Amino acid sequence: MMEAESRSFADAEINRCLTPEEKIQFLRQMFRIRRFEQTSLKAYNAGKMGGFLHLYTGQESVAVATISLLGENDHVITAYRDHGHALVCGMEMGECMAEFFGKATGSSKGKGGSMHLFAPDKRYWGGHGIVAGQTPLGLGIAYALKYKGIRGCCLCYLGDGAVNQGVFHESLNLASLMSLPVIYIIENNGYSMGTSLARSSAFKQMLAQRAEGYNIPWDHANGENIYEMRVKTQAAIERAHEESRPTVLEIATYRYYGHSVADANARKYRTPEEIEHYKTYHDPLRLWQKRLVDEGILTEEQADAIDHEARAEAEVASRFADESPFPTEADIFTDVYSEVDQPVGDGPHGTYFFN
Amino acid sequence: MMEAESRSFADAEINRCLTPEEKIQFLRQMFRIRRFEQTSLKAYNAGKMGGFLHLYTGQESVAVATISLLGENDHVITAYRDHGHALVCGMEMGECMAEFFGKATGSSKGKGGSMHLFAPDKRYWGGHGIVAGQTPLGLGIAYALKYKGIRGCCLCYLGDGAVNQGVFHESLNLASLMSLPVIYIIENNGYSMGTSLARSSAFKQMLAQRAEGYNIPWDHANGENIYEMRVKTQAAIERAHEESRPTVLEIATYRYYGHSVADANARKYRTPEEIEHYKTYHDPLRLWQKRLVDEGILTEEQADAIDHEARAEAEVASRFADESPFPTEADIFTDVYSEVDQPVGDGPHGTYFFN
Amino acid sequence: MPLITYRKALNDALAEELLRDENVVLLGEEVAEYNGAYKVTEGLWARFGSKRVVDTPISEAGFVGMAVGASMLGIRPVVELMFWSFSYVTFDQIINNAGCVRYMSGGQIACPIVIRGPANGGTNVGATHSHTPENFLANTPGLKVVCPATAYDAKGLMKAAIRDNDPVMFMENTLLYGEQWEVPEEEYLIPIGVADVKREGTDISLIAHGRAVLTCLKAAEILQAQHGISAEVVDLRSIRPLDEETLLASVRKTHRAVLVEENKPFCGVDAQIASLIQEKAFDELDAPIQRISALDAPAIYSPPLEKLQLPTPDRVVQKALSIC
Amino acid sequence: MPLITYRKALNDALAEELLRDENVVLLGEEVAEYNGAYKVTEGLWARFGSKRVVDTPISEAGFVGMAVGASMLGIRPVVELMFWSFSYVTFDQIINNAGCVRYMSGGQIACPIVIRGPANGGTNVGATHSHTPENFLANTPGLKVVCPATAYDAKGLMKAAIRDNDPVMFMENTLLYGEQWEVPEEEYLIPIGVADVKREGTDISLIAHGRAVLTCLKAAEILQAQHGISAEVVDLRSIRPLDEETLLASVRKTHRAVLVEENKPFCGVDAQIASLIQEKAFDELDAPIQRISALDAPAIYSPPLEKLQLPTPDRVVQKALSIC
Ligand SMILES: Cc1ncc(C[n+]2csc(CCOP(=O)(O)OP(=O)(O)O)c2C)c(N)n1
Ligand SMILES: Cc1ncc(C[n+]2csc(CCOP(=O)(O)OP(=O)(O)O)c2C)c(N)n1
Ligand SMILES: [Mg+2]
Ligand SMILES: [Mg+2]
Repeated sequence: MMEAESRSFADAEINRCLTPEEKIQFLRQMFRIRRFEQTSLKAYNAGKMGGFLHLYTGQESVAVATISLLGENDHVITAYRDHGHALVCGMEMGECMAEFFGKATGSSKGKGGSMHLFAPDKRYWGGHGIVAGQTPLGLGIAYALKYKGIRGCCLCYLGDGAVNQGVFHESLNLASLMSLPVIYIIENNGYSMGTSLARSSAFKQMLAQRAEGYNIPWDHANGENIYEMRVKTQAAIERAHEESRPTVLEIATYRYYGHSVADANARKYRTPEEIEHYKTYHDPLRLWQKRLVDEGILTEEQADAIDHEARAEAEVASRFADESPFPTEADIFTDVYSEVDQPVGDGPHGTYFFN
Repeated sequence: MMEAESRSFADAEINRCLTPEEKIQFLRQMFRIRRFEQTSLKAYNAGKMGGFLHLYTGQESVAVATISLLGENDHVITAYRDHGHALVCGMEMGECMAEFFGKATGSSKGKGGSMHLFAPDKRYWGGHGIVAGQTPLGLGIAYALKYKGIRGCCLCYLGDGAVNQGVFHESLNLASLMSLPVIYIIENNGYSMGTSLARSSAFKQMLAQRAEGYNIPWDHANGENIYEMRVKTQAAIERAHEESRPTVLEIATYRYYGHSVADANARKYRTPEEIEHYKTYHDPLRLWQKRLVDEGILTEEQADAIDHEARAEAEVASRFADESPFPTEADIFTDVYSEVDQPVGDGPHGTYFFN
Repeated sequence: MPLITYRKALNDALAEELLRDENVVLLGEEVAEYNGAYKVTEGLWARFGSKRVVDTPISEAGFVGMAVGASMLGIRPVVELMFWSFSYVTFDQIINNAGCVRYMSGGQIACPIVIRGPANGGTNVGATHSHTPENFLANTPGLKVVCPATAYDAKGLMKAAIRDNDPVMFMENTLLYGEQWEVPEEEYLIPIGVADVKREGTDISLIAHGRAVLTCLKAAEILQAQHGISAEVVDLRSIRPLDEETLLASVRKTHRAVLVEENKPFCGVDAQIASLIQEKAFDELDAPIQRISALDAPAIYSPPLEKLQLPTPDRVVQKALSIC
Repeated sequence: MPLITYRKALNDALAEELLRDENVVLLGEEVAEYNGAYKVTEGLWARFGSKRVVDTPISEAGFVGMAVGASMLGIRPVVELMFWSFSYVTFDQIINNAGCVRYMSGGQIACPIVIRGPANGGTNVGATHSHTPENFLANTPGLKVVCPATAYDAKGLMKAAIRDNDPVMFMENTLLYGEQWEVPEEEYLIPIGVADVKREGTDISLIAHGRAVLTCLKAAEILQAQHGISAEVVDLRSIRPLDEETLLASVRKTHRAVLVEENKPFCGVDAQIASLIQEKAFDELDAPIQRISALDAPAIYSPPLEKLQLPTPDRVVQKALSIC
């Protein structure tokens, strides 16, 4: 990127109005995601949890920058690589870690697991395991906002592999046709599991361009650059708020770990050099920290302190999760039907479960 | 369309090489489709068949022009509005009409109905009732050709409403990524059931442009103009044969009847004037007939004779269908499993049917 | 009580609920300006306007998912599938998103959606358009499934479904849309999970859902008139939740059961009912439970053959006689 | 005989068939360069190259449909679904295109496709990733469904499936991939539609498919050792076609049956088996047929709870004791 262009993002109104504390908060959020995930990885390796664990490490800046712009009527939904979005939306490390551990104190009472973090009270709608399955849900959130006459929008995240699910295209057509305030953010980390972008997707310049066929504005941003992402996301949010129109925004980013912690091939489909190169030259955390130091609003020592706090918070979360109880066998049958959990009138009628 | 442009299509090599008899054959095919359908409509109204009957009347030129270019390794697949493609591919009126009547002599032995005409021996693969469900099948036919090293292609037809099914987009990505010789022909007749194009699809210039997002060449043609369709289809076929690359070709056309014969609203969502206007000024049959007369290769009398033959052929087909027997109750259970119909070795083993 | 069609009963239910709750919205292909492919939504667009009655493109996965998403925020979408057969292009959205979101969020999210449309064979539209997935959907904990057999039930159950806080799969039948039944003018609801004894009898229980209930009623007439057999007809109405008590009570009284459905037999709804009865009323059974389902092949197109493929009163009578 | 894993048995079957018939092609997400998400296709891309072992994008409806289309022209695709749970995004292609094309074309078109992948819970991947749709698929006339429980069966059935001219839905289990069994070195095939008595017994029949067979074998040991009960274990192996004779013969011998499956109970495979047995061996039954299925809720994530959700040897023993 050109030096000048980069400067102009920093100088944009939406970034100029940031207070030093807000900028430091971005760093803090990135540290919190990273340390939370490191702690969870340790716990995974210690057998404290099962199944999948899709680390967001390397992509933290995307959730931090894009969600930083949301107001009280703006919503978020994402896929299974959801830890970053969950924390930035305001979920506590403890409830998330307890969910990973399958504990009753988890955000979904241990029923969802790491792919399914939800906090509707924070306008965070998950955490979805089926690739692109969340894309029409995000549309539906935007639909509900418009239906209710609320000036808001929904940020709906998906991966570079997810763009090849048909339901995403159906969603794009519906979004444009019905003029819904949904913003699809493609977090293009270059790979869907072990498949590189070039091997999974046909496109001209970039994936987001597919939006053009639906008459939807699209743009792209560099995921290392918080200022740039904020500028481009803000444009999309304004389009959503002012015109109730959708946007597709593609953000170039990178994940350091394998697809999930269980990805045995993590170091096979990408060269170690490629990964090291990213960590060394493109780490969003490191870059933002350096920028804040350069801007003179943070010292290295202060940054370290923030890092320490994040580590400590993650440790506490891990202990909380560890010490929490598992659900009981009876809990298997709650949260299936609202009518069973919260009977209305003289209900429920009939048999609901068939063992 | 500009006079000059229109002339240039007529002058294109692919059209200049047409013999008068070939040109007359196009007219004959259009008459055959139209008279076949009129006869089937009469039979439908007389209660000779059930379910749906999706008339192709008004669109005949599209099947005739595009299929006219196919060689012995080129294949065809379409949706439920399949009578035209079936006849042009060489199916007999009798087997088709008998299929409509649900007779044992029908092309599918009365098991498929009008939406499901098949003639694999003529490289015609149906006839598919689920909107856009045929689009990955067409891709698969192209895949098989490439796999076997055969220089051929597959024309896969779909409607303007069908472009909004996700599986079509998945197919486009696969077609481009795997470089498959499939040609998607969007027969844009302006309506999907009662919904106009503008109410079903968001797009910039036209539907075919969605191909761009997958780096697939696309084009459009006027469905009234056989010469133009042949030129543009030929380009796509060459691309498929020479480069094994897909194309999306959108063809503007119009259907005179309702969505199906059972469409009670056929005259509600379109004004009678709109329909009359098409019939009067844009009827492909009439236009082609006039052109042949203008070109001096056909007289009105000869055209009438062709029409008469077509009517007579349809009548014979109708009588054949009428006089044919229905399948028997036992026939319900054949053609479900090949292993039951044509046991291999000491099979079949176990129970296949559970009544 | 006025006689109204099954179609009109549904239409009235939708209109009443649209009027009652501004969060109710109808969505689907051709439901608005076209008045519905089968006219179930006739007049509603004209009456309630484009905000409340919404046409969609042919994108079932997209608009069902959209409706699920909207329901999470408190909208109460009633989504028409032109045919339930088309549910297979949106199966993931139904099972994973509508069916699992409450569970996976630990009860934080409700999904008060109704998905409705016809699910039946018998109209010569061929194999791809004649699916009856009530068994698939009822297999799925988190979903409710109802299959009304009469106009009365259709109206009361539709109103209950729209007010229900769980996702309800509502299965209608094109062959019933034009049939008439008595339906009261005053408002009523029918709770989901309550079966209905449509005819009392003492000798044998005919247990059915959807249109097969009417087939059983006809068979019961024949059994009475020609064979002096008193058949009880139990209409499940709701597949999940299931009113086990009512159907078991019937079997305990008659000691014989024939289960009738238009579903395909293998793992059809009646496989479950048979399994249940033999387990819970084993000692009450004087004969094996018999089943009649659609003949076990894809739906044939040929009109006269297709009639044979679905259960007929005659087949029910024969089966009943075989165990009486 | 060498001991090999279930995974290796599948891998060998695929390799042998790739070698035997050049029309066999493997397709799916990560099956080639990545060697398969669960390593079932390990080494095959390196050995057979990019024409025969093909990576696809995450477009299940697209590539399953593509494979169905290719099969119509005589290609024999073996398509991996990374999880059978993802079949719900391609359900229409499976049921309507693979399942109905032969019928709707009046037998003119064959669809010799195999769709394979794991279909099981028990690995803490949550509700959306733990579906077991063998009952849905076996409900569909036109489709075949097999669920091998051992490496031996997996290999023989996979080879038969690939040579089969009908669409075969092949359901594996991630919990079994690493388990070992004896598998002969010489070539063999196991015909689809033949059940296997995995353990002979005289007092009670335990009937199961897939991993539940192993649960039954453990339960049978306990029943023998601790209760002196001789349990026969019948492995269905193939759900459709179904070897009724073998399972009925077992019940006629033991007069008692417990059906065990990891499917959800409502309209699960065992609903059909129970329905069948009570109909065809009514007088042979000394007690109601009992069923054990997955506990009837979406698959819970919590690892210790999920273990309880699937059938355990202990639950099988308790159920058996309740009717012995
Ligand atoms: C429909 C479906 N198919 C396949 C999978 C398995 N799967 C989970 S994530 C994934 C890769 C997705 O890649 P991408 O969209 O780029 O997101 P990223 O993991 O890079 O964040 C795959 C194949 C799934 N969960 N759902
Ligand atoms: C998945 C699916 N949804 C809905 C339908 C019902 N349906 C059949 S044809 C049709 C309209 C299709 O319009 P278009 O693609 O423009 O083709 P045309 O009928 O104009 O030839 C609809 C909604 C269906 N068959 N399949
Ligand atoms: Mg990615
Ligand atoms: Mg159209």
